Amino acid sequence: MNTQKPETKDEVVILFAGDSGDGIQLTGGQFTETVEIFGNDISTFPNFPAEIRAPAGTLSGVSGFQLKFGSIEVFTAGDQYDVLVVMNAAALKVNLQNLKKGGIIIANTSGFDSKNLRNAKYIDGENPLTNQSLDGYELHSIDITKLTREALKDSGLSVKEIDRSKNMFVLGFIYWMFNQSVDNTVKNITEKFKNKPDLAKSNISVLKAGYNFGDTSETFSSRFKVKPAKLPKGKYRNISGNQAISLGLVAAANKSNLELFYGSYPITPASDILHELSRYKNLGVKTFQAEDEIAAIAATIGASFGGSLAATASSGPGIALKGEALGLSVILEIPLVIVNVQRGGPSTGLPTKTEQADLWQALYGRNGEAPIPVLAAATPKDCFDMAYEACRIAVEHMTPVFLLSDGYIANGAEPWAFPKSSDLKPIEPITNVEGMTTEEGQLLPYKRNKDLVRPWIVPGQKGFEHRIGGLEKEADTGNVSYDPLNHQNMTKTREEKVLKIAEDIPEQQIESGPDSGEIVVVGWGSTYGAIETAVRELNEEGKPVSHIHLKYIFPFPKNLEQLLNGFDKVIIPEMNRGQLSRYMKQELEINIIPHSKMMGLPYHVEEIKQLIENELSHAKA
Amino acid sequence: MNTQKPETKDEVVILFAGDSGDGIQLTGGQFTETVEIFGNDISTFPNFPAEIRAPAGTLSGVSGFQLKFGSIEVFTAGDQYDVLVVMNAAALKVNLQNLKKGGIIIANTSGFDSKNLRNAKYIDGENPLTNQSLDGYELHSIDITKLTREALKDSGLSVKEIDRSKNMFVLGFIYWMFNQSVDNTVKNITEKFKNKPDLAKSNISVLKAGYNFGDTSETFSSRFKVKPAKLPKGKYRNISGNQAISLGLVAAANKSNLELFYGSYPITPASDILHELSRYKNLGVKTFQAEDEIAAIAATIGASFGGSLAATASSGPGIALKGEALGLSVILEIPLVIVNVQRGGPSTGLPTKTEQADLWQALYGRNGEAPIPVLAAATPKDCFDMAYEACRIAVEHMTPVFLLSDGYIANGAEPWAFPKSSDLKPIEPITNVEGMTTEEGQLLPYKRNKDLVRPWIVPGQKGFEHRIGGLEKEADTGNVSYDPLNHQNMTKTREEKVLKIAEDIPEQQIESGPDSGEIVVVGWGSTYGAIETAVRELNEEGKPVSHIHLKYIFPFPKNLEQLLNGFDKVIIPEMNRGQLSRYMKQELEINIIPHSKMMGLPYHVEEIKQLIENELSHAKA
Amino acid sequence: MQKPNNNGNSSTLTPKDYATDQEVRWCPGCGDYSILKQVQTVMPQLGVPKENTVFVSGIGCAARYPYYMNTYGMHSIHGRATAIASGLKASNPELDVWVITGDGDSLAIGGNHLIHLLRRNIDVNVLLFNNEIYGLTKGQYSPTSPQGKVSKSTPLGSVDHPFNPLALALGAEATFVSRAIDRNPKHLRDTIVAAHKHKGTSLIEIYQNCNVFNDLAFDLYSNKDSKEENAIYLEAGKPLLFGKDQNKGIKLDGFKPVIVSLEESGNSTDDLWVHDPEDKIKASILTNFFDYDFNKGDLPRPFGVFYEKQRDTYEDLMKTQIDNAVSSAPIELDELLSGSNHWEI
Amino acid sequence: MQKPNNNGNSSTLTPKDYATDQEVRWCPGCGDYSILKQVQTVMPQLGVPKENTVFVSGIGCAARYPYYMNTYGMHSIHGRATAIASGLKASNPELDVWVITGDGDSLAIGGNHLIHLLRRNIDVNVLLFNNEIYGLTKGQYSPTSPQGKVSKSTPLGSVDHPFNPLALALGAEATFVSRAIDRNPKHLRDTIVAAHKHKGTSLIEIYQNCNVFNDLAFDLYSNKDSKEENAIYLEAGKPLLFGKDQNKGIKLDGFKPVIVSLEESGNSTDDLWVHDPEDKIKASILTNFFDYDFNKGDLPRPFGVFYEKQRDTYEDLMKTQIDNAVSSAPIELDELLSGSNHWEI
Ligand SMILES: Cc1ncc(C[n+]2csc(CCOP(=O)(O)OP(=O)(O)O)c2C)c(N)n1
Ligand SMILES: Cc1ncc(C[n+]2csc(CCOP(=O)(O)OP(=O)(O)O)c2C)c(N)n1
Ligand code: SF4
Ligand code: SF4
Ligand SMILES: [Mg+2]
Ligand SMILES: [Mg+2]
Repeated sequence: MNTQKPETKDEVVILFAGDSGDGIQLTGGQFTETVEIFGNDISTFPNFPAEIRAPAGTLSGVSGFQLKFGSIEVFTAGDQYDVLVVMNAAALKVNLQNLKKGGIIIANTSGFDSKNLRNAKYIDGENPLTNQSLDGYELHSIDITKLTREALKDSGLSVKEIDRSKNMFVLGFIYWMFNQSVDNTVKNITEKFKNKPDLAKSNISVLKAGYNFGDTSETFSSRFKVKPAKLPKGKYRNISGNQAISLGLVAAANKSNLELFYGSYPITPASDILHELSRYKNLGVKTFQAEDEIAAIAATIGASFGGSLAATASSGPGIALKGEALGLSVILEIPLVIVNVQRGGPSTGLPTKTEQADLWQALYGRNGEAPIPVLAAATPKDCFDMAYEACRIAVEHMTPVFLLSDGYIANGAEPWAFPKSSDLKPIEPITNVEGMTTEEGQLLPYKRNKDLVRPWIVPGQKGFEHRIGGLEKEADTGNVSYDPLNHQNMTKTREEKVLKIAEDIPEQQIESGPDSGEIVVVGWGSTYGAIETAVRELNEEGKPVSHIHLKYIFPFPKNLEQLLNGFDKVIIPEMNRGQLSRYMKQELEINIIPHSKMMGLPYHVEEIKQLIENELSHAKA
Repeated sequence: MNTQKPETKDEVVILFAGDSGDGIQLTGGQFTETVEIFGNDISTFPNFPAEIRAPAGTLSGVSGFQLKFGSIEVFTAGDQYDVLVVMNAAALKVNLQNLKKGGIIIANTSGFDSKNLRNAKYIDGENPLTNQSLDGYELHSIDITKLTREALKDSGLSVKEIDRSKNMFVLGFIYWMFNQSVDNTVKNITEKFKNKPDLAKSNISVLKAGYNFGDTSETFSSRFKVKPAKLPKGKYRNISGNQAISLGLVAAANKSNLELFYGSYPITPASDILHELSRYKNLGVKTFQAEDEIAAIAATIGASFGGSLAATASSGPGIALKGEALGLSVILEIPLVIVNVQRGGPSTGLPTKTEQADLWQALYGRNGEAPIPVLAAATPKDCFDMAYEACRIAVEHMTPVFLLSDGYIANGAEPWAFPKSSDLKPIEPITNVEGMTTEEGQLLPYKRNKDLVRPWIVPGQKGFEHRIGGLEKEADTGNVSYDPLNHQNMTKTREEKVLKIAEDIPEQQIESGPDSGEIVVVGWGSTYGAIETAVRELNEEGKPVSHIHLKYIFPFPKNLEQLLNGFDKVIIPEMNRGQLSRYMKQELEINIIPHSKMMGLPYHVEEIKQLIENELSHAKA
Repeated sequence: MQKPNNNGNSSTLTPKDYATDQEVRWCPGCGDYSILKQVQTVMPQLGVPKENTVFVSGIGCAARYPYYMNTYGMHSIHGRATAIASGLKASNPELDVWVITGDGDSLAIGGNHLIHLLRRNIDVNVLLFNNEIYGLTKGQYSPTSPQGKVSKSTPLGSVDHPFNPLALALGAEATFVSRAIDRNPKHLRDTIVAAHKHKGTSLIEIYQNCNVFNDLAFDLYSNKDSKEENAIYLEAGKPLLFGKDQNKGIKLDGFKPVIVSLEESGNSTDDLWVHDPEDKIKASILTNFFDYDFNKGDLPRPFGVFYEKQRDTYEDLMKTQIDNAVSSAPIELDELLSGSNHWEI
Repeated sequence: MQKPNNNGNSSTLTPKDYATDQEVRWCPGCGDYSILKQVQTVMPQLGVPKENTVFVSGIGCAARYPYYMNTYGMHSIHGRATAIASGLKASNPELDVWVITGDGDSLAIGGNHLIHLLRRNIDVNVLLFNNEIYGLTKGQYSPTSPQGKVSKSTPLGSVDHPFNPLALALGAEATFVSRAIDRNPKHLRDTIVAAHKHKGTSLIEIYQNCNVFNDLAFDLYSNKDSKEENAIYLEAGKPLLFGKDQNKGIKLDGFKPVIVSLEESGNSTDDLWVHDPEDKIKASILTNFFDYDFNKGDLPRPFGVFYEKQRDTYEDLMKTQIDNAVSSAPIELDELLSGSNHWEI
């Protein structure tokens, strides 16, 4: 019996890595759930290989699941790992560079046989587990395969089936290491294999074997305990960005009393929204898997005309195809939500990596003057709020609305204090058609309310028959018009309608730091976590800097300019070549210091800190 | 015999207007040719109705052809007409507002019968030709229909056939009025009806009847004579913007020793490029009418990979569809020319009207960081130079290149001192593959020259087999790479490659006015004429302002910033909501005064003058 | 959101009620006028309240159509009317949805959405105005123009082999495939009524004369001197007869259709091919009538319903799936928000 | 610009010469491996210099293919390979152009370009890897998935009626329509050779097993226990035979294909349907084999060349037109620039 006292830590970063076939994502997901229920705050970052299933054991086939969990608020999945779990040599080779100095390695020795070493391109079959090259780390080699087989030798299962459960061994062992209980996972396994009690039994016994192995072996020098985080009281669940977007759409439809119609064509990393929503048929959600992205948005335009809350999502290349139809939705003035879960570009680019380089596309990627509001979600759980907001603005302002997310927050997960439906802001479709006819009885489908919003007159209403279309239309009547002054006015009106949305969104907040001062870091989208952590840490170090995070990019919150004027320098780090920076430059008179990271990876906290400190020291110099 | 002495004028603006069926465009075209050959400088502006053939006599069916010709250099088709020729009541109704005070109206009285008056929505059939409402003008009512019928009563032609030649009567009459000879048109008619001598004869006799009518009737108070313009000596021809683009592409293919492949899907106002190029089969030009705009650009990408000089053209909505494929051409780094003949937007918008609102789309309308050089043509004849330049840059820098034109210059025409082919800049494809392999013999299709340009390795070359694609590629080898640093480098390299084009384009010139001073008007595209005229006129009035016209928008000419810094204020008038203004704001530190006109119509010289004078007086205040 | 209901009835309406106040802006003489008129004429008979009727079009001359129908309507973008109509009908199956499209709109840029609509069998009625030309853009050849067509974009004649729209539709799993012509108003009206009756996507290819850019393209089938010999009208259960006084018929020689003269002895109506719109193979033979090249004159061009088959519609299956899910696993929004695995802090 | 020439010959090449140094990254067990291998195997026999061969693909698992062929190649964007290949071949007809595409790539997003390629009859070879699923995006149903398919995006089963790709191709005026399967390498090789020989667009639908997301979709036709009873191989001029020891045949009862047992007396090979790939109607019946629902078991799935017809290719007609124009109305650039109507000042 190992009686070591667990070491208490504020937060721990752990990476599970192995072949896609090793059940890495499942292991990570289970562990996440367990520590969440225990009360830790978490942030996760699954990292898939580009291929569906690259050959076993190769470098390109390594799948990873990174998790940071802590007793303090956690905003990112962490820059460097405390613990690295590797199922084979390739997983070690790829990930070692980000293991903290002196960090822990847990390695499955049977993943380091000569074939594995060759696949991982270790020269001449040199085995890192035995050649002292890992001396700087705390290495724990375990023959997980063998132990698993042994645990199940009497189970009657085939070797192939047995090997498939070796991830349970790892999971059990890690539970032990972090002082967590196996109970939640036991419960999940039992449920999952309801109809296959044999499989349930064997998986549970391997899980426990792993836990027990930790408990009984004597190899380990440290055992961690991470205390529950001081999250505000409340009910929590785990949620990823794509799930949150899906729920946001469903909630908005529900609160506005509309049917949700979702038209989409699969594309990484947006497809999960389609998968998620297709499971909500029992809430009346209609999902339409279209033949391409153009058909997807066209179908949603039809559905919107038909009175549904209509949404579509894609990623960069698919959004590029929607440009023409977006213009139609602008001139029709109908509600529509377009989600772009961004990935690395240009073209097919880096389809499984994250990036923020489609901001310009959202702002400008159409012919003619076709203004569309642009929102951006900051974290996985924020995706819920922003999807809900996108719907609210679309419906109440009769306009298409862009929502930007990206691969990092779409796949990443965090605990979410989910709202009660009754607490959600009401959404009120503009369906009042009173006063929409002239005294002579002519219908005026483009007559506007004080916000310049026209009514949504859904087919089926007797006496309100009318035609809409992509040609310029006469004010009020909506009839086709080639009149020069009318075109000028309509162009302005469509723009002003969108600008007026600034009256209907929250004022810009400062996330952290003082209200004014020398430096503010302005971010948008998934850089939230890295910036917030960096700014908080610097504030704790007594370096006053602030963090402003934009969720409403077009139009800007009314008070933004004034807020920014309180700072001497505005640092804008983006995972692109400076798109927000340039856009802000054209809108506001401020001193911008752009920073660009184009690596298909999120910012590290350290990078942001460095960036800020550079500017601080410049100031001193 | 009328012996009036012709009045000499510097320039005259004349508008021919009538039903599409009245042969207005033909009449305008003939007149243009004649005055050009005479030596006048001209500028034309055909204005088609939105419908193919709206019902005869209706307001929406009015077709117009506006022409300004002069003995001084002419830059626009003019703001207001000196002479308005109307074939029916609707044509008068629509165009009267732009006739100069005291201007001349020539009206075909049989186009003002009660049906015509009703169609033109004259209240209660009030006839403007007889009700004194035109008292402020010089009105000349002629029963052109009757006179034409009479001229041909012995021709044996049917009434329908006879009526079709009444435009010849008008033309003859106008020749008389402007002291021009009918000879060129007689020659053209003879040629056109080579095989129908009867028709030739009758058309010529009506033409002469028109001329003679002027000569013999005594109604006319004024007869104009416009002296030849002092254009530089040389050989001239008439050319429209779309023709000029076509010729530019053909010339570039010829000079670079490449075959021209043009893939396109028809769309107003770009289709004429397809029509024009499809007539050059005898020069080996391949035109591919694709099933849509995506297929059009895809086919050109294929053709470019296959070693052709490949180009595609469309207008806004069609360009929107090409966004995804444009990204591919950026990452492939292959030569491609994309022409956008802009029209009124958003969506289908005002398809037969002009606008400049697709600049942002050209700069930003793609996913990811996908920089594409953007050029813009200023006048019809400039379309030749800029199309040639677009090809040169595409081929010598291995990049897609955008060329922006618009409906105004695409359909407008002017005299062009066409070049000799031997005077055209050489174009040299980067096909040298020496040094493109490592010592081990590995091919390096993405190895770059000093301008960061990779070679164009066309299939068919033994030993140079390689694969290219839309995924991010490793530097030099072009193999697929997910490496973070490589992505960052490749992104930067693609950007720098485009920025380096600034080294290979002419420095920015000042069109008119002093090199520095209080005010410069910066334009791009088809606003050239209006701005240049306004600036010259103001300079003549002793008000020093300057005109800079951008033909290279991305990247900017190297010296642009420095030039602009010489002025206190930069006025930027655009037929959009300020797209160049905002783009310049993000690039340069200058004091910009944007101005927007969104009426589907070109700027008037007076508007630009007003704009400048407002600023001048502000300065004084 | 207010939902339409189909309980109303339109029997008191007249064709005039379907006209709008917008000036009709096609060229004088254009075949589109007749088609507009025939649709307006049959509308009141269809038993659908006017307010539940929606016309969706793309871009083209034909596509201006919705402006002239006093129903709900959308003049959308080029080629996408079929996709827009798919979303409209799937989201709101109570509506009676019509698509108006041209040969370019539906077979060039919109080809993909058309074939996907057909396979999904969404219950909309597609009126494909085929004038074998791009009218609105002033005369380029289209995917239905015959090879060799001289047009604005093909001064030396086109080199493209054209589509056979009805063959394409059959290949795309269409459940209602038919052809009519602007100049035979009665038959056009009947075909529209039959198409509307069909539950599932119905396609009518309507030969439409563009008298400005492609005049007389279908003259053979509308000119009174030639139409009897060159057009054959299909009726279910009836033998294939045509010609002056119906003096000719079509017989199948194996798979090969042959013209027989009923005036010659030995030939009887009993030997003729009897039209069976449920037979897909025979429908294919019919669609291919203009491919056969006979020594003794070409086969006449068939008009009428080539093929009709009942198959579940997309929107019905979707609705059933949703209804079942709602009743078998009902769930409230709050349950969804909390998920199955939440905890309290 | 240097132009390829086809005088070289490739007889000295071996399949290995067509492999690249890139690691093949499909899932272990994926049907794509076999297809890659068969193509590499036949390449040296085709008589085309390696440097004149180009593989163009869209996006999908299948579409990674060009990286593994040591020829020229382009891995383009989703759905557009057919359009890119069209431009490539039309601009440079000397090249031997192949398109690699999946069922999503060619029939979902790329449906329109595929049918337009087929009607134009540009001489490229299309290998359509049909695994009835979207592999690369991890398992959504595709336009060829059977109705009711449970997939990532259809947890309760899809409601879409699928395309029949070969029927669609016939409807789109294809001139070479065939089917093969990853697990019958010899037949696949033969089909590839036949497709390559055809001048004009040739389409091979290749049933390909996606063992990760749609395992065993075509097991019936590849499993040794079932394949003899469920797959039938077509050979021109030969009767339609299948079953263990070729003991069954297909006969046409009117237009209806019927299975007959040759072991029963009274049935002879002479009565059987003899395969004639030039007969389009018979080809349609063959493509529809999976639509027929017989009481006594379904019809076997046909493999082989369903249909082949000679028709001028787009690029040949284009070239002829240009050659004629060049020789009948030659013109120099300077003449073009000056136009026919210029003047001097
Ligand atoms: C995206 C886009 N591409 C091209 C066009 C130009 N355009 C409008 S209608 C049309 C074709 C019209 O032909 P068809 O569909 O046969 O209709 P018709 O005018 O003959 O009735 C084209 C090419 C457009 N409006 N939008
Ligand atoms: C414009 C665009 N839309 C969507 C995608 C995502 N995507 C890539 S491949 C694919 C479908 C793959 O299916 P299939 O063509 O059958 O190929 P397979 O992977 O099954 O071989 C999709 C939807 C994309 N890359 N680009
Ligand atoms: S161009 Fe042709 S199709 Fe269009 S309205 Fe005129 S006649 Fe009709
Ligand atoms: S996902 Fe399927 S199709 Fe794709 S590589 Fe894997 S097995 Fe093959
Ligand atoms: Mg047409
Ligand atoms: Mg597939």
